Amino acid sequence: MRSLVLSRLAQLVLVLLAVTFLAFSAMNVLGDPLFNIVGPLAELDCDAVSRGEIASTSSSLDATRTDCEIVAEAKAEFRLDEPLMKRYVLWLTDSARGDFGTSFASEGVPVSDILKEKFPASIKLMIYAEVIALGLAIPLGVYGAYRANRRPDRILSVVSFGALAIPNFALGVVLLYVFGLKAGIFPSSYDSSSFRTELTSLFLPALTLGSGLAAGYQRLLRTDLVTTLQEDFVHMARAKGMTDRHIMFRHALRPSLFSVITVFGIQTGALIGGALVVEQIYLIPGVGRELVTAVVRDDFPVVLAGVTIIATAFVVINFAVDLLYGWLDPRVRAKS
Amino acid sequence: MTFTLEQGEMLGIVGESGSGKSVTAKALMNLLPRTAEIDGRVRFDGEDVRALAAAGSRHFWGVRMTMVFQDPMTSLNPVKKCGEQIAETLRYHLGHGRVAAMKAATDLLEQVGVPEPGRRVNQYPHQLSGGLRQRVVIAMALACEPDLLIADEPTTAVDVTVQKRILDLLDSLRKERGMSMILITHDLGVARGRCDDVAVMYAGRIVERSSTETLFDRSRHPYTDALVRSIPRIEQPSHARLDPIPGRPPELIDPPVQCAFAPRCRYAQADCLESVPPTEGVGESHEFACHHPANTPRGREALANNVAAGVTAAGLQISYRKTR
Amino acid sequence: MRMHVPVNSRLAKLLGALLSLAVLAISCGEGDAGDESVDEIAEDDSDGTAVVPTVTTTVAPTIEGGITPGGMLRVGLGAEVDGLNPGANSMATSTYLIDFTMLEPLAYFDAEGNWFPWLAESFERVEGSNSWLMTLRDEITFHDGSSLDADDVIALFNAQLKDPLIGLALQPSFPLPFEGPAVERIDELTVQFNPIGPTEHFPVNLTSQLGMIVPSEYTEATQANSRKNQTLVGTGPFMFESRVQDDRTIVVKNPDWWGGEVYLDGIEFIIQTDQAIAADRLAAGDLDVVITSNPDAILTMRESDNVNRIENLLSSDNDLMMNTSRPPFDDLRVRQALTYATDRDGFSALISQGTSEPADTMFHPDLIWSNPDVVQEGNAPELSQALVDSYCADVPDNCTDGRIDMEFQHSGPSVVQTRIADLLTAGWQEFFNITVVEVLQDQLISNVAIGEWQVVAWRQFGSIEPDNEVIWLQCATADKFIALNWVRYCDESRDALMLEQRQTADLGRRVEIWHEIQVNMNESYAYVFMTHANWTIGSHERVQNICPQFAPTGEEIFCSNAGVTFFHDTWIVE
Amino acid sequence: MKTLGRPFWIAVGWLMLLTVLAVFASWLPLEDPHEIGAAEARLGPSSSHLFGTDALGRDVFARTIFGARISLLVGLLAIAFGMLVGGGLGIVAGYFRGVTDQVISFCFFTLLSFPALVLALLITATIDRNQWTVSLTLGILSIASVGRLSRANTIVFAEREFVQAARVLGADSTRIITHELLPNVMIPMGALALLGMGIAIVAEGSLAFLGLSVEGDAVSWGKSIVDGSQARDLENNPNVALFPIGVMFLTVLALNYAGDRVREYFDVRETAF
Repeated sequence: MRSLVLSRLAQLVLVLLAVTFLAFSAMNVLGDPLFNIVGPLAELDCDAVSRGEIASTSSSLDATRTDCEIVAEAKAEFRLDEPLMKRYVLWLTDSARGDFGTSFASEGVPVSDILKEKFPASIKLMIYAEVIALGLAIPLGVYGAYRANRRPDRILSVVSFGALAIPNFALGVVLLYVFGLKAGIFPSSYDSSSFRTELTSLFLPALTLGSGLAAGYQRLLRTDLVTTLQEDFVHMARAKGMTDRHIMFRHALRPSLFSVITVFGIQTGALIGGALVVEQIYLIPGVGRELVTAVVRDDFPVVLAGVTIIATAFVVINFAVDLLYGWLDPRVRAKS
Repeated sequence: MTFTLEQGEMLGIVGESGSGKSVTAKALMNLLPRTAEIDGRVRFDGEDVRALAAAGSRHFWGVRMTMVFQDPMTSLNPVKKCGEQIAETLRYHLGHGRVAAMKAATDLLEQVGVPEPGRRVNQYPHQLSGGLRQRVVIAMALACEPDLLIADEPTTAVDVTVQKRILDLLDSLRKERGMSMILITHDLGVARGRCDDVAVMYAGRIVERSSTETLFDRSRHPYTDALVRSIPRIEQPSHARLDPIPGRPPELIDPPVQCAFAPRCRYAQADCLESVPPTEGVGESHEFACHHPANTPRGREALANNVAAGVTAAGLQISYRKTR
Repeated sequence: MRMHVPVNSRLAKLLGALLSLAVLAISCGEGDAGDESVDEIAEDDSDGTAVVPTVTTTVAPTIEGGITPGGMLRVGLGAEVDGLNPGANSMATSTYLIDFTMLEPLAYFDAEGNWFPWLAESFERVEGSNSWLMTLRDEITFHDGSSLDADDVIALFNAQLKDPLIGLALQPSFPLPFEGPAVERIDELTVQFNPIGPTEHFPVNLTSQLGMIVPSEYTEATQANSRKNQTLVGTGPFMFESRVQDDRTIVVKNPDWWGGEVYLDGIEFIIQTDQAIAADRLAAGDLDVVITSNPDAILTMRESDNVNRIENLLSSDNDLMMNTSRPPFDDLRVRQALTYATDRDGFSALISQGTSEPADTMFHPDLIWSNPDVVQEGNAPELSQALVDSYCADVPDNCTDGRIDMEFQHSGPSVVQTRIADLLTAGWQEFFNITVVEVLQDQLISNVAIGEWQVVAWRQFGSIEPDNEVIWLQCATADKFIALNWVRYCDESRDALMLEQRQTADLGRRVEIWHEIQVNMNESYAYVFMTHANWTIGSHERVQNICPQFAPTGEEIFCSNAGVTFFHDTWIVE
Repeated sequence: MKTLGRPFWIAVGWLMLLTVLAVFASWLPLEDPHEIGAAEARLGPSSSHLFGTDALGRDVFARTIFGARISLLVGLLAIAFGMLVGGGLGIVAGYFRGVTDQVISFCFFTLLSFPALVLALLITATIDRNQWTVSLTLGILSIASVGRLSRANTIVFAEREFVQAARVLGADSTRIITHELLPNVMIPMGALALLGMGIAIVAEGSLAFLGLSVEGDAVSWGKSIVDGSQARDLENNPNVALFPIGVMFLTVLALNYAGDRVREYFDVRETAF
């Protein structure tokens, strides 16, 4: 157990290093950080100015400095002239201390403040979606397996197949329109003023995300349960006179949860910051939307911090899933 | 084919794998899939078992009638502690509280000869040896003191050295509690000496049923006969060849209208291929289904004819064997 | 990792935020890109003549009965704002709407379009100079308890002057480096402004961002910590309560407002970038007020029985701009060819969907400034071919397969902008090889400001006072690295005309001059005027009295100035 | 005897039909998908405009068929790329094990940990977005999951007798991989490819919702759906959004179903990852 934890921790650190380096270099290669700092001045050919080929300009109203001086200062301040690797290491040491720097786009605002503001909504949405997904998938998966290959199971199978094929954005748009705007049953935008309003206003987005997940979980659970139900210990439980409900939920369910849990881990990790389309449709001030904006604006510090935190969450959740295996099946515990 | 079992008696059901022993047991336990078609009736203490099932009788299986499966590893839920698995039966059927049920589970483990029962209740099945696991299964089955215990090949999956001890345990518990028991086995030798009655199954039918003594001394059905001959004997020289039954059991799907054993039977005559032999009785206690029963004049004649021809009516090549 | 030098960080956004200089929501795109119209802060020499653009209002009869105080008003805004600080942030329609609930201007326009002093008690020309003396009202207190005095005005004005962005718009009157103080304290309640050059009607400047007064403590605090830009302290009818960026801003009633009783308990500004959805929410009663120029939203509101509207068709206009400083649009023939090939009718029918009127010039035909003889050309592709052939014969490098190579930039992602691009390019592609480039809105503004563009769809002009438009048309700003004259078209004679109208008080002469300027603009083919924007304030029927609103001193406030309005005289009936 | 069953062939038929329509769209008697004002804007479905017209008066049916070109192509190319790179790496990792496996598996996990849409955004926001680059982007996203599955399957098959036998007989690694492993790993991979294509088609739609699908006047399902999803269009002309949504739904359904059947047919056990 302890070695598992240690090796997973080592993996976590390595993955984070890789992910952040990937993001860091991608943003530097694909984007233009200088433009974010000095705007169009980045386009100035300051080498030509220094050679005297182009006249020096001063458009900043700050008479003490020429445009090229401003560019040079910015480069120095943000270490843009340093090699990529060095900048990465510097960034890494800063962020390891929890200092993600300040945003390019919202001047002077610490990135950690921005993310602190945006993460809660995303995490609430993720939890809500998973609660809906599991809340639907577990009973329906159990029911499907209980009635395997009979009419209710077939109907469920068709429904879950259909639910899997509906794109999130289509469902989101339609649910918003029908239940949010026309029927007015649910609020059409996020309202965090109280727990109740949050519960109602996040319902449609959570359902949008949750229905597809539920369908996936239901299918996995049903398949695994059908296999489990052929096991002797299930017969044994029936021979002991246990009720069907008891057998399904107390005996068969737990050993059938492996696939669901695995996918659950991956999906949950992906949902943090991955719900950006739904956040966009329902105007939820979450980290997904923040990241979209940050990426298109080349707001490096925000993107990097977001990616780091999301990747951390992903790795940690999957680590937790590995631990869950142990809870699900004591044999796994014994092995590790 | 019907059979009855009196209180405190032990019935052996013997047959090769695929002969329908386990299906019979599952039918008795109402464990067959819902899609299975079941003809016939099972009466327990005068009550129709399937009617009980349909009525959703809550405390019948597990309380009055229960079963032990062959593989203790798979018949124990790997993710629940042994004690819990025993206790849940007590809690459900007898309404024990959590603590009382655990106490009772520990006692049960002790009764079935599990050492250190207090520690074992908190262990998972994979932490126990095969023999111990089967004892746990037995304890689980006996928890509510059933009237009838069906043991489906309870020893096949455990170590040879443990087999006898498990069987002895079951036997002694049965006697102690005055419980009826059905022992399902492919090994006629296991049934001998323990069962009061034995039923031999072939291709889903009981082909012969009688008291154990009668069966061993005067087996009528050629299959039973062959089985009896195939039991190794202590007095036999160890190098002696066992008497195998040629061929394989038939497919049970869409069988032809004939004696199912005919293709493998050294006694097979033309009539065996034309009709399914009816059940005949030598008195109440001995029944069999064969046109040319072994150890009877009819049978001897048939065998002689076949030996002479070198081939049975079903096309089985035979020769007279010197062994025995 | 990020900057600590304030000037540097301002510069970072300088051009991106140039949007605050123009009424340029870049065409009716506020649908989903968060485009946003912005009110002008440009310097202004209006003569006080009443040249009132009539606001077309369509108001359902209000329910008779007494005023019922209480309730929160939920206002849907099409775009979020960077911050609330008039000394540092770009002021868009959303910002004005939010800020005017909490703070008050030194002066504002009355219902006739004339300025009147609001927080100021009086304005007075200083004889023999260009300076103006302003006396503040006594005993006005801010929400933080401090009293309004000259220092507050000076702190803010200096902050604005130093701001590279706001200062840029002030350059014509207050160029840097400034000799002597731009603004001086005379006594506790008196301030002297010292603009360069004659400014007949300086107070008009103070009707906008420049005159939105905050306490000097606030100005200092925001300079020390830009996070504070997300809060606001003023003297107004409502007080800052809370704000979550991209979500909502809440203000609550100021019980001690010097202007008397405020009916609402508070106002909740909610961001709803899709304005059509905002209109649906308004009809569903989920919002109380929606302010928009989005055609879909306006149509939805028109169809809703329970929504009252104030539609103002006179404000800004949607147009195309061509960059006359770069090939190929430095050539008149190319500009003409594009103009002829432009599907103005299609734009009007399919994009505006009849919510706004076709535009021939920068002025709505109902305004006296408008020259009825000027006609905007378009929908005549048959005229384009000869021009294209002629150009391509002269400059074959800029042509491929007999068509002129060009680039069209639009902001996005935005469904409406994409539609506009599809519509326009469909008309042009017979004569032009078009590369369509979609960029973020601030990127687009920045590109336009530094001349890195060829053709864009834009929103421009439409001020209450035409003198405000001079800054966008002058040669003086045409050839700079950053040009406020976006199209970079320079005509000395036009400059002379604009200077002349600035110096005369004769309304008739001014109208004549503006008529001439419109002819000049029409012949320059740098703009293709498409439609006049329709700014609509929609309100749920339970909302009473969006207009008229009255200033504390009794003047009726100009209603719906390009969507900007006040709420202190508004109430809700249940 | 297992059969693929009639619904499977219906699904395949639908996919074939769409493919044929998309490939031959230019030669079919369709309206010009770009022509503005050819008909009145925002018409409902009728015999002359099967799916009605959109806000600019363009024929929605023609746009859906032409949109299939980009959407199907993007789906196909994306998963093909994922298969080529991810599948290849997975087989190499599963066959050689050891350090190679550790390095490749680590890369997969890293890719998987990287927020997918952010990665897509990073790429699409900075490059010219045409069908090739969008496909490439989505292909990169699929590498990790495809690779992990191919690795897992390779490991299973590498233990089998026929591979062991080939090894004993002295076949070199390249031969074993291409002749023994590839054909066997192809089957579960083929099933996954069908599912993956559906995911890629939906992902194109998601990118369109963020304004990051193919640029310019190229038509895709995602772009059509976004265009029709404005609140007012949903109310008055739901056909503009719902028809492309329906076609996309049926296509993804067909792909999912076909993939599922193929997997069941070849008795590939459902693996989580």
